[in-house]
Amino acid sequence: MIPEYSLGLFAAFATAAVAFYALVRETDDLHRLLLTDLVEIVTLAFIALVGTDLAEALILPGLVVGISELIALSEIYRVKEGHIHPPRKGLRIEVMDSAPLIMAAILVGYGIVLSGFPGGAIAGVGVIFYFICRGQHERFELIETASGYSWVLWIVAFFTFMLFPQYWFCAVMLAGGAILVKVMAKMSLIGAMRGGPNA
Amino acid sequence: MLSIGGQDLFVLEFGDILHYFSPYTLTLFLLAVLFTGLAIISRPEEQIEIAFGGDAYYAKETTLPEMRFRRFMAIACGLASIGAMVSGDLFNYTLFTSMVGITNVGIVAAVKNRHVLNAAYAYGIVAMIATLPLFGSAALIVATTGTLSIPALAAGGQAVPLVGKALLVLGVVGEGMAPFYAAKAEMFRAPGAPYVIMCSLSSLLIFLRVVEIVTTI
Amino acid sequence: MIEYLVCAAAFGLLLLGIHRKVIARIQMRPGPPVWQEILHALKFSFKSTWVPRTASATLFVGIVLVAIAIWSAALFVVLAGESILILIGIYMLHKIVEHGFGLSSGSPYGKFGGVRSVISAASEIPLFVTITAIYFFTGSLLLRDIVAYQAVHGPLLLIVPPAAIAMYLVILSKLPFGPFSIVESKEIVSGYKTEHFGVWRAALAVTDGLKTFVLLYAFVLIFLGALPFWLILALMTAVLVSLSFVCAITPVLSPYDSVTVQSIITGLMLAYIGYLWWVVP
Amino acid sequence: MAMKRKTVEYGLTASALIIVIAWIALTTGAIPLWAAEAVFVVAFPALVLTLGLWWRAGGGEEDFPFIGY
Repeated sequence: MIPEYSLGLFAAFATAAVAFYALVRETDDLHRLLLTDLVEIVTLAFIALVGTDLAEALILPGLVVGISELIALSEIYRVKEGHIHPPRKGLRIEVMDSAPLIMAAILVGYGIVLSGFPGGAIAGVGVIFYFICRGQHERFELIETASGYSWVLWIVAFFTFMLFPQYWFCAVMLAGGAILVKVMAKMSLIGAMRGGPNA
Repeated sequence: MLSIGGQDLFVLEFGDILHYFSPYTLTLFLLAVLFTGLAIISRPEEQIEIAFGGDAYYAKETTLPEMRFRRFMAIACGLASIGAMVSGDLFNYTLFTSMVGITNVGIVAAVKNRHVLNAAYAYGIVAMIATLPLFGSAALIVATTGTLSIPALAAGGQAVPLVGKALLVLGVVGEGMAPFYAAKAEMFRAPGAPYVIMCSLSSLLIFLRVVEIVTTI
Repeated sequence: MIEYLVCAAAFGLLLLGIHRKVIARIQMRPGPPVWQEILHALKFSFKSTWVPRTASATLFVGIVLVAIAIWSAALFVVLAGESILILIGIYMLHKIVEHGFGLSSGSPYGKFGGVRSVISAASEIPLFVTITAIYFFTGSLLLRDIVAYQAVHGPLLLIVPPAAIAMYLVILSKLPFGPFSIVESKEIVSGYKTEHFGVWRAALAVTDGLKTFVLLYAFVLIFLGALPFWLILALMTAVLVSLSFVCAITPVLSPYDSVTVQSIITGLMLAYIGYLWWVVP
Repeated sequence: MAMKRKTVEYGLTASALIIVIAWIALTTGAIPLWAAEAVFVVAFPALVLTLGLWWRAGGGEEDFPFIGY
């Protein structure tokens, strides 16, 4: 156990060193922003190395913090560089016109089977893919409402754990489902972030 | 528990999440509450700027939507600092600290001034990078000792690795203190004193708290 | 207890008056009478007072209350022999207060004072080095424990002289007319104090008095231990006079140089801590 | 900004009363030391400010007593 952990730690530190070296070398603002993501992922690797149930609980806030910082900084970059007009439609790939629905459905379905945090991430990727291909009319209010309700359910599950431990199975399922919807909603917002009137 | 900040006054246990007040953390907590209150009830000032090379001067106005957004961010920053002051859990502390980093950027992000935005961006990059040592230290400590509770770490015989402590301080410095010299002085030029003051206050408070944490565990 | 507050503020103002007198005599000027700062406080409290139109009124007034409150609290912390961490927390909070004073008015001079006080954060790090060095020996940061330790082992001034120098420099950087007093140097009028006139300035004078008293009192207690009260007051005056000599013969550094010098001092102190960590088991 | 004399008077009276009450309570042992200190920390700044504002508000055209040496 210990040697494996040390090995992982060594790899993580080495990756961090690479990331920091890249950041020191890079001078372009946008590229530095992209490189910080490299650092964020190493951070998650550090937490994942703990390798217990606790690690999963700790990764979620770590990831949320990372994503929110990334979004906030991209917004600042956009404003400070004066990019206030939404970009023109960029990617033109055939599969994005023909297959988004089935790809998204497969990913969301698989995510629901997994449930919990990784399930949410996979389902979220499906929704992102769908929005990237089709998302002309994103319905932000709906996504935000779903996300809010799922958060409430998550909190309810927490209180169930504390106050009525005998219903733990119900609480686990509730928390798993809620976190699935929550992570999915948050990730799908990234897919929809392309400026425009809603941004 | 006799901690470095004086005799414990009050311990709030919520499941395994623990908050405790020593005279030291209580002082910091009250200051965070006080300045958050000031940020809520004060209106921004009109900063007077002198046009270079002449006698002309003009007042910078803060628009209402900008003020609302920045006040919200300042309150969020205050709440994050309050959380960081009373948390008895190392990971919660690091989480609150990183939240302080984000909200500090947010407080000045609505200012439409290129210098301020540049400074905020530079600071944001540093704050983002600093999450690596910050969360890394918490993960390292939980992996080697098996607990994140500060009182347990203080009482128990587990040896907290020195590198964990060093990374924690480095992370907090990155989130709050280090950008003082690089970017924050520029950020402080932004009008809206009640909100801008939360930037420096929150950095200061998390730094004061990490000194207590590192010497205690 | 309220009498302690009033006496401490008055004695602190007297010390500041002595400070001015000593500086003046070294520079071969007659100088103001030693009670000049007390008179100043009273004089300002009789002046007509209002809030500037551009100011953020709540913060403008609130920060004055906060300034007096934190240093009153600091006095009580020192008197009660509580943790010196609290004292240091309050000392660092004073930077926020200066910042609030400067920025709340909207005046450019105040703003520069506030920004300078933020960049002079380098002056606070030696303070942490001080407490770390003390902690190595006493094993506690409660002031009463430190005093008790000195009753047994002799004054800390002889045990950890570099720590005493570090705290001495920290006090120096908060005194007026010192080499590190960039926050109120004259090219930005009065720095963060510029727009606080009348009663606000009188309250600021009370704060300055309390601050001077608390810092010097804590210095004597931490490094020399428990002594008769009259002797403590005499030693405080002696420390202040030595500080005045430093202030009288050094120019105010430019902000950049001030921060550089303070950073160098911090580096030296960190090296000293590393040395202590190596030597002390 | 003109402070109303009444407001200042109320503030002064309130802060002075609070301090006196806390002081008496402390000397008679009704409240512990830390509670009295907390009261002083809150009330003393208010006392200083309102005192200054009050005697200025009370002044008419008479000379200022502390100007000059």
